[in-house]
Amino acid sequence: MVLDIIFAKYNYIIYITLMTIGFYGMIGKRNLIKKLIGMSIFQYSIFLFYVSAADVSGGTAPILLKEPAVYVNPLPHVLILTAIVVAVSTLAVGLSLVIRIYKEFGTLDEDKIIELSR
Amino acid sequence: MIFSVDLVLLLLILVLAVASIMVKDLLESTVLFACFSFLMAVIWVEMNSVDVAFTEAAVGAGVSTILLVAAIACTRRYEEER
Amino acid sequence: METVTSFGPGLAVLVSLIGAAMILIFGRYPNIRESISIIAGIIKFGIVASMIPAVMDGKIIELKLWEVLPNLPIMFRVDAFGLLFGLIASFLWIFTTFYSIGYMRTLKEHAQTRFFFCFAMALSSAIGIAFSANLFTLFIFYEILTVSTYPLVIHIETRDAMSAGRKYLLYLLTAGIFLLFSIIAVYHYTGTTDFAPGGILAGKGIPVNMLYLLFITFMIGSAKAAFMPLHSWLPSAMIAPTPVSALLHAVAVVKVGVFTATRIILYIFGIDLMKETGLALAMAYFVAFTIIVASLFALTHDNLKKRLAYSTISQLSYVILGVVMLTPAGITGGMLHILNHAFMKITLFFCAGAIIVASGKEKISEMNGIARQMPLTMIAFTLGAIGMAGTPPMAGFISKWYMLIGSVEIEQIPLLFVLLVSTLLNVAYFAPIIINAFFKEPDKELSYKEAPLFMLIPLILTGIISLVLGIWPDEPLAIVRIAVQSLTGGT
Amino acid sequence: MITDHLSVLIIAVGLLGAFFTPIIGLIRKEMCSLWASFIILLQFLISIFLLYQVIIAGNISYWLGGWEPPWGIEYAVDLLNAFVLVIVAGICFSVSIYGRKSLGFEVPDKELPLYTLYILLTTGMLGIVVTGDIFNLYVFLEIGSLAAYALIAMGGRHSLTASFNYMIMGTVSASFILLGIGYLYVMTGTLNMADISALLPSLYGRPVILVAIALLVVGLSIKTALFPLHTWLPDAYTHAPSAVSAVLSGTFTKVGIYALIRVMFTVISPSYVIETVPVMSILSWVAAIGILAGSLLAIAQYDIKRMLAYSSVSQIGYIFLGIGMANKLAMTGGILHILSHSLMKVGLFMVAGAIIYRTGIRNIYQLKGMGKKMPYTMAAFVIGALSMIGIPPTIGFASKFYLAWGALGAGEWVFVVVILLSSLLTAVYFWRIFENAFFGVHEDIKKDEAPISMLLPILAFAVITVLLGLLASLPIGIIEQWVTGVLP
Repeated sequence: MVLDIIFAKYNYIIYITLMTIGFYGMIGKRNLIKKLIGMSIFQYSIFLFYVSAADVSGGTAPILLKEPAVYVNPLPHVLILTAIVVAVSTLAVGLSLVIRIYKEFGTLDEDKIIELSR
Repeated sequence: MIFSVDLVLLLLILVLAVASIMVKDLLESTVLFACFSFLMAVIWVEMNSVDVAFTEAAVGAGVSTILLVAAIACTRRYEEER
Repeated sequence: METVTSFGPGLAVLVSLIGAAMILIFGRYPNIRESISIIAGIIKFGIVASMIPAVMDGKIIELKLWEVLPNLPIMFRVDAFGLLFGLIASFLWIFTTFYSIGYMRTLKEHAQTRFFFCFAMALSSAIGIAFSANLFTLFIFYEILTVSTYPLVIHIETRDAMSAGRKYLLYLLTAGIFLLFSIIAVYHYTGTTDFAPGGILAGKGIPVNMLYLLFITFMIGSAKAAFMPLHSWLPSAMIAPTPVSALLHAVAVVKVGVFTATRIILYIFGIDLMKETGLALAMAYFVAFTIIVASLFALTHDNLKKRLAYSTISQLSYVILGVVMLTPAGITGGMLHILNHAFMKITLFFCAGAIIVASGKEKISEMNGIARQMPLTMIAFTLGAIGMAGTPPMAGFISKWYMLIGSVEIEQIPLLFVLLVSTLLNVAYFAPIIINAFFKEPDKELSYKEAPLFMLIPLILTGIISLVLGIWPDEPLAIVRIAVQSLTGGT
Repeated sequence: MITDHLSVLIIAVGLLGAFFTPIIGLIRKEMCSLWASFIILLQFLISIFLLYQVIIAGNISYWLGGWEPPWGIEYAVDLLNAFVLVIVAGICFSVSIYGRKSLGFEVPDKELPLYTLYILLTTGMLGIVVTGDIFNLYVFLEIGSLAAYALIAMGGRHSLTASFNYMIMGTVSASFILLGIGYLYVMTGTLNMADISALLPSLYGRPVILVAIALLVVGLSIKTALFPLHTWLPDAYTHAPSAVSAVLSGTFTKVGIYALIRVMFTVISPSYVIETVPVMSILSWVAAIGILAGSLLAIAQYDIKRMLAYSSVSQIGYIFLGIGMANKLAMTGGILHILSHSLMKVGLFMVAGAIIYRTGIRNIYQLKGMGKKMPYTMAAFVIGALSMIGIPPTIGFASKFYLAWGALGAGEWVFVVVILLSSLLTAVYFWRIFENAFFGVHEDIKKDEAPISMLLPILAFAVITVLLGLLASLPIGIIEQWVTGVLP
């Protein structure tokens, strides 16, 4: 019974798990680059959710075919394209911050930075 | 009960995500993250969103990795021990 | 009653605001700055006085400005009661201006521009409060008054002054909050905040408990009147320069508190509601307590200004006591006491200031034989003091007389006793000062003379006026009668 | 007619302006700030015109590229949008004038990226407000946020970590919002706000809606720094360049609140979030705690900008409290407080910036004699602070009046007490500055006012604070009309 639910909705369970992993990376890790990787994983989990939601079982990719077919919903894909670009730009901004922090403090360890900025 | 391909892929993704966060070597972690992105792209192909998969492979796996590697090159490679 | 629209009340407020602005602009030139103060004061009094004939004819002057919040306009209405207070404040401003020029120049005080600026602002708001047609307008000026008097209180900027200032603010801002709450509640329940002679809360179906709560918050809100548990800001504020103590803490600010309380009791709650709920009697005994206890406190203080401050606390409660008797005689006595106390107390404070300026003495025990050097000052002081005690033919007698009648009318003999006992206490705390000054030998040769003329003349004048008000009380009494008539419908 | 395209023009102008900024900067560096001011002035004028149009002719709806919603993106402007647009554009414009000197001093030689980002920030915020498409809202939110991260990071050593933390928190919040939007989309199959709100009522029994609401509320609460989620704000505002703190405090959090109001009251229907699920009352209790906590934390600070930042946390609580009580009066008060807090806080941050520009002092106990040194600036500070405390006749009084009235009308006695009590706490932390700046210094100090381009916006804000305080019925009229249309 429980297994049935798990197997029917495994996409969703995995996206939640992925989210928690990302969240752990963001909050639990002291290294700033690790935090950013965690952040990206966190964002990917949401993209995964969107694409899973768009998927129709037995559907085909939203490319126009000669014969009628069940297409998956293309709109979330478009949204995710935008979101991926946003995610990458966030990552870029974050990394440039990280580089400047390193130049300023000489370390990427959060605790040490807090100590140094006292 | 049929184990579909994407379940396997998804589990693999979970493993990669955990690994890329846990590894001490940042470069290693970056590579694992690139794998993660790439597998994500594969999953999206499997889920019929080809366009997203393209973007993901290019931007996510490609550009992000380059950015990360560049950042690591500018800073330091290993996480500091306490 | 007939209402006429006129720019009078608006102008009266505006004059001192413009005056304040000009004081700031001409801050570098003391002579111009102080002439502006005097001219603004005279113009202001002229404008207020010009409204006397209309009000004496039984008219009400109104000026509705724009609506600040929907349905809550800034609106002025000059009725007899407001006019009485407006007259007192604006008339005494002229005297105080002269007096403070003398005081500030003699002591070479710093930041005189700030002083005169804040003074003008405070006066504007006092007049604004006097002429407010609704609680909302009153509240705006009430808060401006709090803020603008703060720099005056801490004028000397010592550590003590700063902490006194903090206390002052704490009390008055808290009071403002309570007042705001009450105003919002009144507005919420009745849809208006206009003052009306019969009160606006009656017959609106407000639960009785809510009425009690409202009354309490309103009275806390008028903490400027220094009721007993909320009084301690007033003695602390005596650290201010004497002109400030004189005008603001003997007349304008505390009178604003009393004025507000009276407005609330008579024009928001209304006589009938106050009677029905029994709030009037409770309040009467509450202030009776203040009268006695504050007098006792006054006895314990050796610092002259502190003693006068406690005397003020006690005397302010007289006003409220008169008003909550809710009989024509009581209300007449209360309202008249606003006027009488103002003149007598300002005389006393002027004298205290003159003594400080001339001799530097603040303690009563050090004032032995001071009358030999400063006879005029001490004569004025004596006039004020015996007036306070309610001795005929001084002004204080008349208001006390009405209150005594009132207490008999409502058949509350304990209140009668309170009034009599407090008279004795008044004598008890003023007599030593006068005895010290006139009859005791000074410890050593005294070298000082009377204070400068700028200070001496105002205090002599106010002393004489408080005598005159006692002998010919007809004019102010006529104004008060109009106010009382509109409230009770009879004489 | 070009006037038909105004609602999209306001965005297009900004995006084009941002694109051309580096080009202009390459020709002449000094032109950048003028260019930015010019672009934002255009946006300001458009927003005023939009407000005017909405008032006289009713709501405006613009279909991007002519695509009819729910397929295309719709830009929908009603009274609330237009009102917030004017606030945001107006503040960004005045701060851009102020920033010419202030930013030139605090962030030297970075005009190109600085003003590009500044225009992008403005445009992002205006986009959030003007759009009628919920995903578009997310995109603009991210544009604005990215610009904000970068701008904050320009404040020097400490601002880098502040910005990094903000970025982490901001990304979490944006992801939550994205996820919430995703759920709404999955349920209704559309992204157009009007469409979603038409389709949602049939789905109200489903738990998914609850998840969506929770995600959106948490996400937007982080963006707006509602009390327990405010942790990014103090550092960011303290270390960012003063002009940036001013603009962020005045507009960015407000835009987040706007988005929350929009989502909760027009996308999801008010009756659902008020009655069926007590989202709003939970928010209002959190806000009430936030008001007190923010004030108490502000009292504990001695850095002037940090104090103002914590004060923001408390004031944002007021806005949330008003919205959370969700009756007409409190809501009017809450939305009015968006305006009044923007005016006051931007003014105060600009004053703080001016003090830092002239003297470099940030510690409030070192401000001795500042009242003589910079009299006009400090006079503006007094007015702003009094408005914050809620002394009439300032705009801060008007909004507090409505908030307290709304609380009283709803019978929420605790909130009445909180609203009124916290103005006393506000008085405590501002009065320390008054005491230090104005009193206790007797010798003559040479007057050393802020430069005119900084002083003018500061004084303008002070004057507007009082003027609107006296004429508060104008904004209240607009807000009340909107609120009456939304709340049952």
